[in-house]
Amino acid sequence: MTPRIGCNELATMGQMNMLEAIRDALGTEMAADDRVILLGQDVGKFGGIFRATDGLFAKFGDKRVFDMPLAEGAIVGSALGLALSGLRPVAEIQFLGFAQQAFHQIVPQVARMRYRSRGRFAASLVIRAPFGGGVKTPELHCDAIECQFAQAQGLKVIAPSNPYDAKGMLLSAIRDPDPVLFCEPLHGYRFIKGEVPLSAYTIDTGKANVVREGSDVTLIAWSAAVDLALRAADALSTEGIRAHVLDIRSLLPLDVDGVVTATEKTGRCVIIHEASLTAGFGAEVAATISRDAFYSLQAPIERVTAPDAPYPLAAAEQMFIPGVERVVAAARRTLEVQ
Amino acid sequence: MTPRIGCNELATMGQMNMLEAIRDALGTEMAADDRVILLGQDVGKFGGIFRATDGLFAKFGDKRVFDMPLAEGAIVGSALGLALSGLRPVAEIQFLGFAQQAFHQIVPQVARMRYRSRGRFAASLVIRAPFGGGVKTPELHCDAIECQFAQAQGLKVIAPSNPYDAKGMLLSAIRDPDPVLFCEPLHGYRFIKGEVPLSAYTIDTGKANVVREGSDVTLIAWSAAVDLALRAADALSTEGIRAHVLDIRSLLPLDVDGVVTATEKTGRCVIIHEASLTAGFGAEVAATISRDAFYSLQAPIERVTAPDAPYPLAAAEQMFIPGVERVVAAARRTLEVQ
Amino acid sequence: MGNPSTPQFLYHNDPVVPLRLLEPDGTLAEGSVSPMDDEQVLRALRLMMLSRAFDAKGISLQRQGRFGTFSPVQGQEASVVGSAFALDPSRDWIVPQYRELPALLHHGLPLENFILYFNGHPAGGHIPEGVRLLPIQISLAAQLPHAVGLAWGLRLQEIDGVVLTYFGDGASSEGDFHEACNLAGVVKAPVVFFLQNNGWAISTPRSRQSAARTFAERAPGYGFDGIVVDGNDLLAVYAVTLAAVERACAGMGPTLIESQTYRLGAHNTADDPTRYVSQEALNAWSDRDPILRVQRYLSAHGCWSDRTASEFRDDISRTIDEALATARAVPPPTAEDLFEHTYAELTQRQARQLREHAL
Amino acid sequence: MGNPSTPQFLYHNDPVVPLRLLEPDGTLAEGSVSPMDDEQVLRALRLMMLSRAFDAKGISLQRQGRFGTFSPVQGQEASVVGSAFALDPSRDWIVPQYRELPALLHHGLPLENFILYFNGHPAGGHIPEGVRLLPIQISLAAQLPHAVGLAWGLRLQEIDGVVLTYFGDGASSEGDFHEACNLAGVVKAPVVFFLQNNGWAISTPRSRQSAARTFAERAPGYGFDGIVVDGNDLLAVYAVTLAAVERACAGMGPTLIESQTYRLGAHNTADDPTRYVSQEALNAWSDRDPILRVQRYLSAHGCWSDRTASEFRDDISRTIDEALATARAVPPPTAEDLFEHTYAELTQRQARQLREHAL
Ligand SMILES: Cc1ncc(C[n+]2csc(CCOP(=O)(O)OP(=O)(O)O)c2C)c(N)n1
Ligand SMILES: Cc1ncc(C[n+]2csc(CCOP(=O)(O)OP(=O)(O)O)c2C)c(N)n1
Ligand SMILES: [Mg+2]
Ligand SMILES: [Mg+2]
Repeated sequence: MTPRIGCNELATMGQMNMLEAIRDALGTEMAADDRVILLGQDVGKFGGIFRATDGLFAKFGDKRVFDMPLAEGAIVGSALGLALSGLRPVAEIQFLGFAQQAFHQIVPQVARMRYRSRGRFAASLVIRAPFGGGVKTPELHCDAIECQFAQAQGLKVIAPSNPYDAKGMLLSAIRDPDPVLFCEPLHGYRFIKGEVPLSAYTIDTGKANVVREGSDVTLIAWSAAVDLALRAADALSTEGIRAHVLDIRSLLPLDVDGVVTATEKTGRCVIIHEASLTAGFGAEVAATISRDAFYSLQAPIERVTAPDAPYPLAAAEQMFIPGVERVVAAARRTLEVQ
Repeated sequence: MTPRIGCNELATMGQMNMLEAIRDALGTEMAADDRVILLGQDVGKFGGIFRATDGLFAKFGDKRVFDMPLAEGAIVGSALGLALSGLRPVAEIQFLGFAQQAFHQIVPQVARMRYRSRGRFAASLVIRAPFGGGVKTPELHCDAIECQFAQAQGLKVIAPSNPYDAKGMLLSAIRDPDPVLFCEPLHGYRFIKGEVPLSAYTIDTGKANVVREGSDVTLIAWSAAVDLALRAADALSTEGIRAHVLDIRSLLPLDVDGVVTATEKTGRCVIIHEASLTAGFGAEVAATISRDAFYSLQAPIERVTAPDAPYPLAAAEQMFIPGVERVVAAARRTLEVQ
Repeated sequence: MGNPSTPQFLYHNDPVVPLRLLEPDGTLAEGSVSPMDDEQVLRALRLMMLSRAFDAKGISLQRQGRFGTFSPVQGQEASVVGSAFALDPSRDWIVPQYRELPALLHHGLPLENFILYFNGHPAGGHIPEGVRLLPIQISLAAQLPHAVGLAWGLRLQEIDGVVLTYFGDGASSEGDFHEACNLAGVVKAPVVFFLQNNGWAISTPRSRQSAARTFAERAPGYGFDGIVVDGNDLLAVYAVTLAAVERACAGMGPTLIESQTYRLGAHNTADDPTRYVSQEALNAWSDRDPILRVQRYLSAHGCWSDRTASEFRDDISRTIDEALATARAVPPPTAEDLFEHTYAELTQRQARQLREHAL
Repeated sequence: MGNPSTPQFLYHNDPVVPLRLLEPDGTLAEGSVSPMDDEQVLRALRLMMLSRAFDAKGISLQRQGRFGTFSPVQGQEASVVGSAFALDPSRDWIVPQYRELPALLHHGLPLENFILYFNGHPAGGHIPEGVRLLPIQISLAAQLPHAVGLAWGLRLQEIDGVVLTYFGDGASSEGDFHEACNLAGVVKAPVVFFLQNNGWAISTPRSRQSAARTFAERAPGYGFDGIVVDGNDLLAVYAVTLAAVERACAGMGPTLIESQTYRLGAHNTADDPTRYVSQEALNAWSDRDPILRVQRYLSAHGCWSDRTASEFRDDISRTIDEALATARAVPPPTAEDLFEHTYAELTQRQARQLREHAL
């Protein structure tokens, strides 16, 4: 669970949204470790199209922050080379949908360098990319394709849900000897806010996090869907239903024990994600439960997801994105079973 | 179930391995429809590195069969353009692992053309690619990454397990108005043989196929893993265990009803695939069952897969690929539960 | 085209000096003859002005929350319109990026479709039957192999037609550019690669995009010709594109045209270019405004007056208002719209999800 | 290098005639001076012969099922060895494709590692600490952006060193080639793109790979120089590569070298080239055998005799046999090998799977 913060720590805390927490993490680690460099499209003077790197070019200069030619494959592929030279690159891909242009560099190259070289070379780098809908972006800017990378053994795929986690997980990711795909919730960039320590801290990115305790039904999510789960938990509580909410934080590797424990708590499970149903990462979570927590299950495992279709243009997106009512309805269904 | 073949049909049948069945389908459809063209690396005079297109260049000439420059993105992307011009391209990618080079063309482009244009344009094309291990190929030639494409709504992802299906499903795929990723089992190219009608026939690619009837435990697989499931079923039968074997044939779209019916038959399920466990397509199958066939389940859903690691170099592959013993052990585990 | 302004292709020409027929002051360059007659130029000008007016309208509607994010053409009107005019909409195809509104209109796309698209209405993706246009491409450079395949397919089937594809200086850095050009050279596809070098990819300047002196110099590496043209010169763009189209029709294969122009406005309506574009650069390029240049040219011919200008303006604003009204009348998207056209038919799961959605 | 054979880079040179210093008959081209002394040439020759001998041994072992599929170097020895000799293994890096065995050996890879790799033993992937070499790359052209990043990273950290990356005519068609070259030009990375144009990509001939007259002509499109060299000429390859390395060291950025050579054998031991390579082509290129050429050159200097030849042969076969024996002595892979080095530490799932495997 996100640590409670004592009174004496408050002076060292700031109210931040996700973007600010990410920027704070980048600035903190760049100041602490001069091997850390940033590269991506428009990350320099412009500060990134979402301003995630705002001010860092001014502060750290053109030997630490690099605007790149428009080629995602080269951003990721050169980041791998930069890592091998001894630097700690943090690459930004403007939208996760465009990481597909670098798929052949991420999955069979970055993820495998350690394995291929039997440990001689580590691809210690971070690829940051926002994903998810709800902010009326153009086509392909919103696709929740995080699961397409979840078969890439050797890569870590993590997705923070709140500013506290965003900063801590990003610091952990930059220090991680293994490559990390750091998926940021586009929707939460400005909307999700919270208290964040101003100093450096890390979070064990591989551990799922109980963000709300409950005993009736377990809601499992990551990234922006955690916020949805929490809102659904609020709604359920007005009906006297206490939802247990688990933020898995990491898709790859998956904290199997964390998922099993959270499921066993209630025996009823709703998994929530922004991607379409078929072959979304909810499938892996459900499959894991259906074996490793089978005997605790009291009801079918529900998945509340986008429908099986491409992400639509903006005027239709509110129909597409899973909402509180659907989560609540699914939770109720699991409870109808005796 | 694969149709039984009557005596009077035998004259029109041939014994073929997977490769021969595929080649036969290509030749059959090229003769029947002059819009059908082939493109890929070394598919011309050379007949493809596995000889899948052997003789077709000689027969149909250099206006129907094209050796392409070494660029998977351009093979797939130009196939889309060729389809829009009115042709029916069948593109070969030498190994599914290299389809990752074309990921950005397959997933956000080919799969979406119909949707993006609101039905004005159809990407009626087939991408053929072998995958899977067991034949001591170099790195990246063996990776079972079929599930990485299974989120691409708009694309069909199908994977035949035997020569009869290979021919019929490939003919269906070429005639399909929607784009099809046709995944061929490398291991089965020469080893898996069967009777194949010499005439043209199609198979409803979206329907799962019961390849063996049984009542004790359901084995679910696709592609080369079906052969493994059948061998495991043989082994189980010596212990008096009757396995029901389902070949899902199609990952996207998934025949949910077929999976549910097959599960309900026995209430015990083992899913088998060549990919690693985490986020393999077995997860989707298990998740589907854990909701839609939940009440019939008598035991945890087992997945028998490769371990969570990259595909190893050839000398270690036999330890990596799931074998009969592991399937049998998993089936037994499901039966230990009362 | 047998006139003194026949474009010279790269092998024979200094690759760095862009071809120009019309000087910024509206006079013809020395020794040049216009490749368009005045009536054509007037029609082109109307389209350029329509584009400029639509940019202004769209930006103002967007500020009021009544229109989505879109990328204005401002500054690039000669580049887009000159190239589109060299095509025959009943024979040739356009494969666009996203910043080419007037070309799409000229080729047959109803303005209301464009409005619907940037308003995020699914119906906006539709391209009417018979209009030889692929959908707007958001994934940069991904359209280039499609253009090559389409052109090659036409050639294989002996269908007349050339494919012109638009893309930016930024998009030219993607691997798809290379793979598409190389394939086009090998199969001699009748395709025109029309690279709009507008100086920027969002905030990334041309100088950071490539160390090449010109993008056109890449063409020999694919076995065909490249040429640099003044992209703010309607006549030069038209002439160069027409020559490339004729070469393609004659079986001479692809051409890479680098149209050197300048994005006078923001990258899109979400962008704030004052963060990275200097006022000097803007001023320098504003002096080379492509619309003014054409108006000066026509004035000198006696074909442009305050009266024509105000007639044009009225006509254009009527056109835009009508399209906006038509778009506004389209009913909002439904749950069916979410699923339809994913496949030719709904899948089992989609049918079920649609039923659940309807509940 | 201030001698008359200093390579001329493309901007100043006919891009189509490859640079040659040593004629096929072993005499120096008119006006040329050798950039290597005889002792260097002898060492290079030994490596070329070792490579040729290893090809033969590997093919024969493979036929007996005692060795995996691999890609022989036969015909390309001058290209591979000449370029590798221009590097300083204690300073420079090699980023290979898969057909460069003698370069890897020269750079410090033990032959037994190479044998283990193509025998499919996981341990074969290991590169000893201190050897400046990335793993063999199976995914064509994917190594090129790595090479650029590595070179750029050295420069950023002011570490001396140049990165030379090998790739084929086939690989040059991949988007990664373009993206890597373009980035290298922008950041002026100290990298040498060494393109081995051996006429084939499996069965696909050079003519079908690109319509470009030469691949070297692509360099200006990235803002740097390209040059074509006779890839069967050890001295020319060495001279050109050394010049490129020196330019990179001097901060002048990347160079694209097209080494025109020929694959005399099969693509790999699973391939049957008689299906697509004509006997005439083979004969023509056999006359230009790179090893014979060097032997003729050394003979004329009195540095090569039947005795040296037989000493070399004995020494080489001893080297190969020892490496084979060392490789054979490595214990077979274990279940641990399946999981180890996926991540720095085993994941929960991996630990569980390993336990189950051990049962
Ligand atoms: C593959 C891909 N990467 C990144 C983006 C995000 N993006 C949208 S427009 C743009 C700049 C495009 O520059 P250019 O190609 O020069 O076209 P222009 O906007 O100048 O017309 C970027 C990086 C994208 N749409 N697609
Ligand atoms: C991305 C990718 N696509 C396809 C292949 C299959 N393949 C292996 S070698 C080869 C030909 C390579 O030709 P070239 O780059 O000229 O190198 P050469 O073998 O001639 O040394 C192909 C197509 C591959 N290894 N990687
Ligand atoms: Mg631009
Ligand atoms: Mg080659």
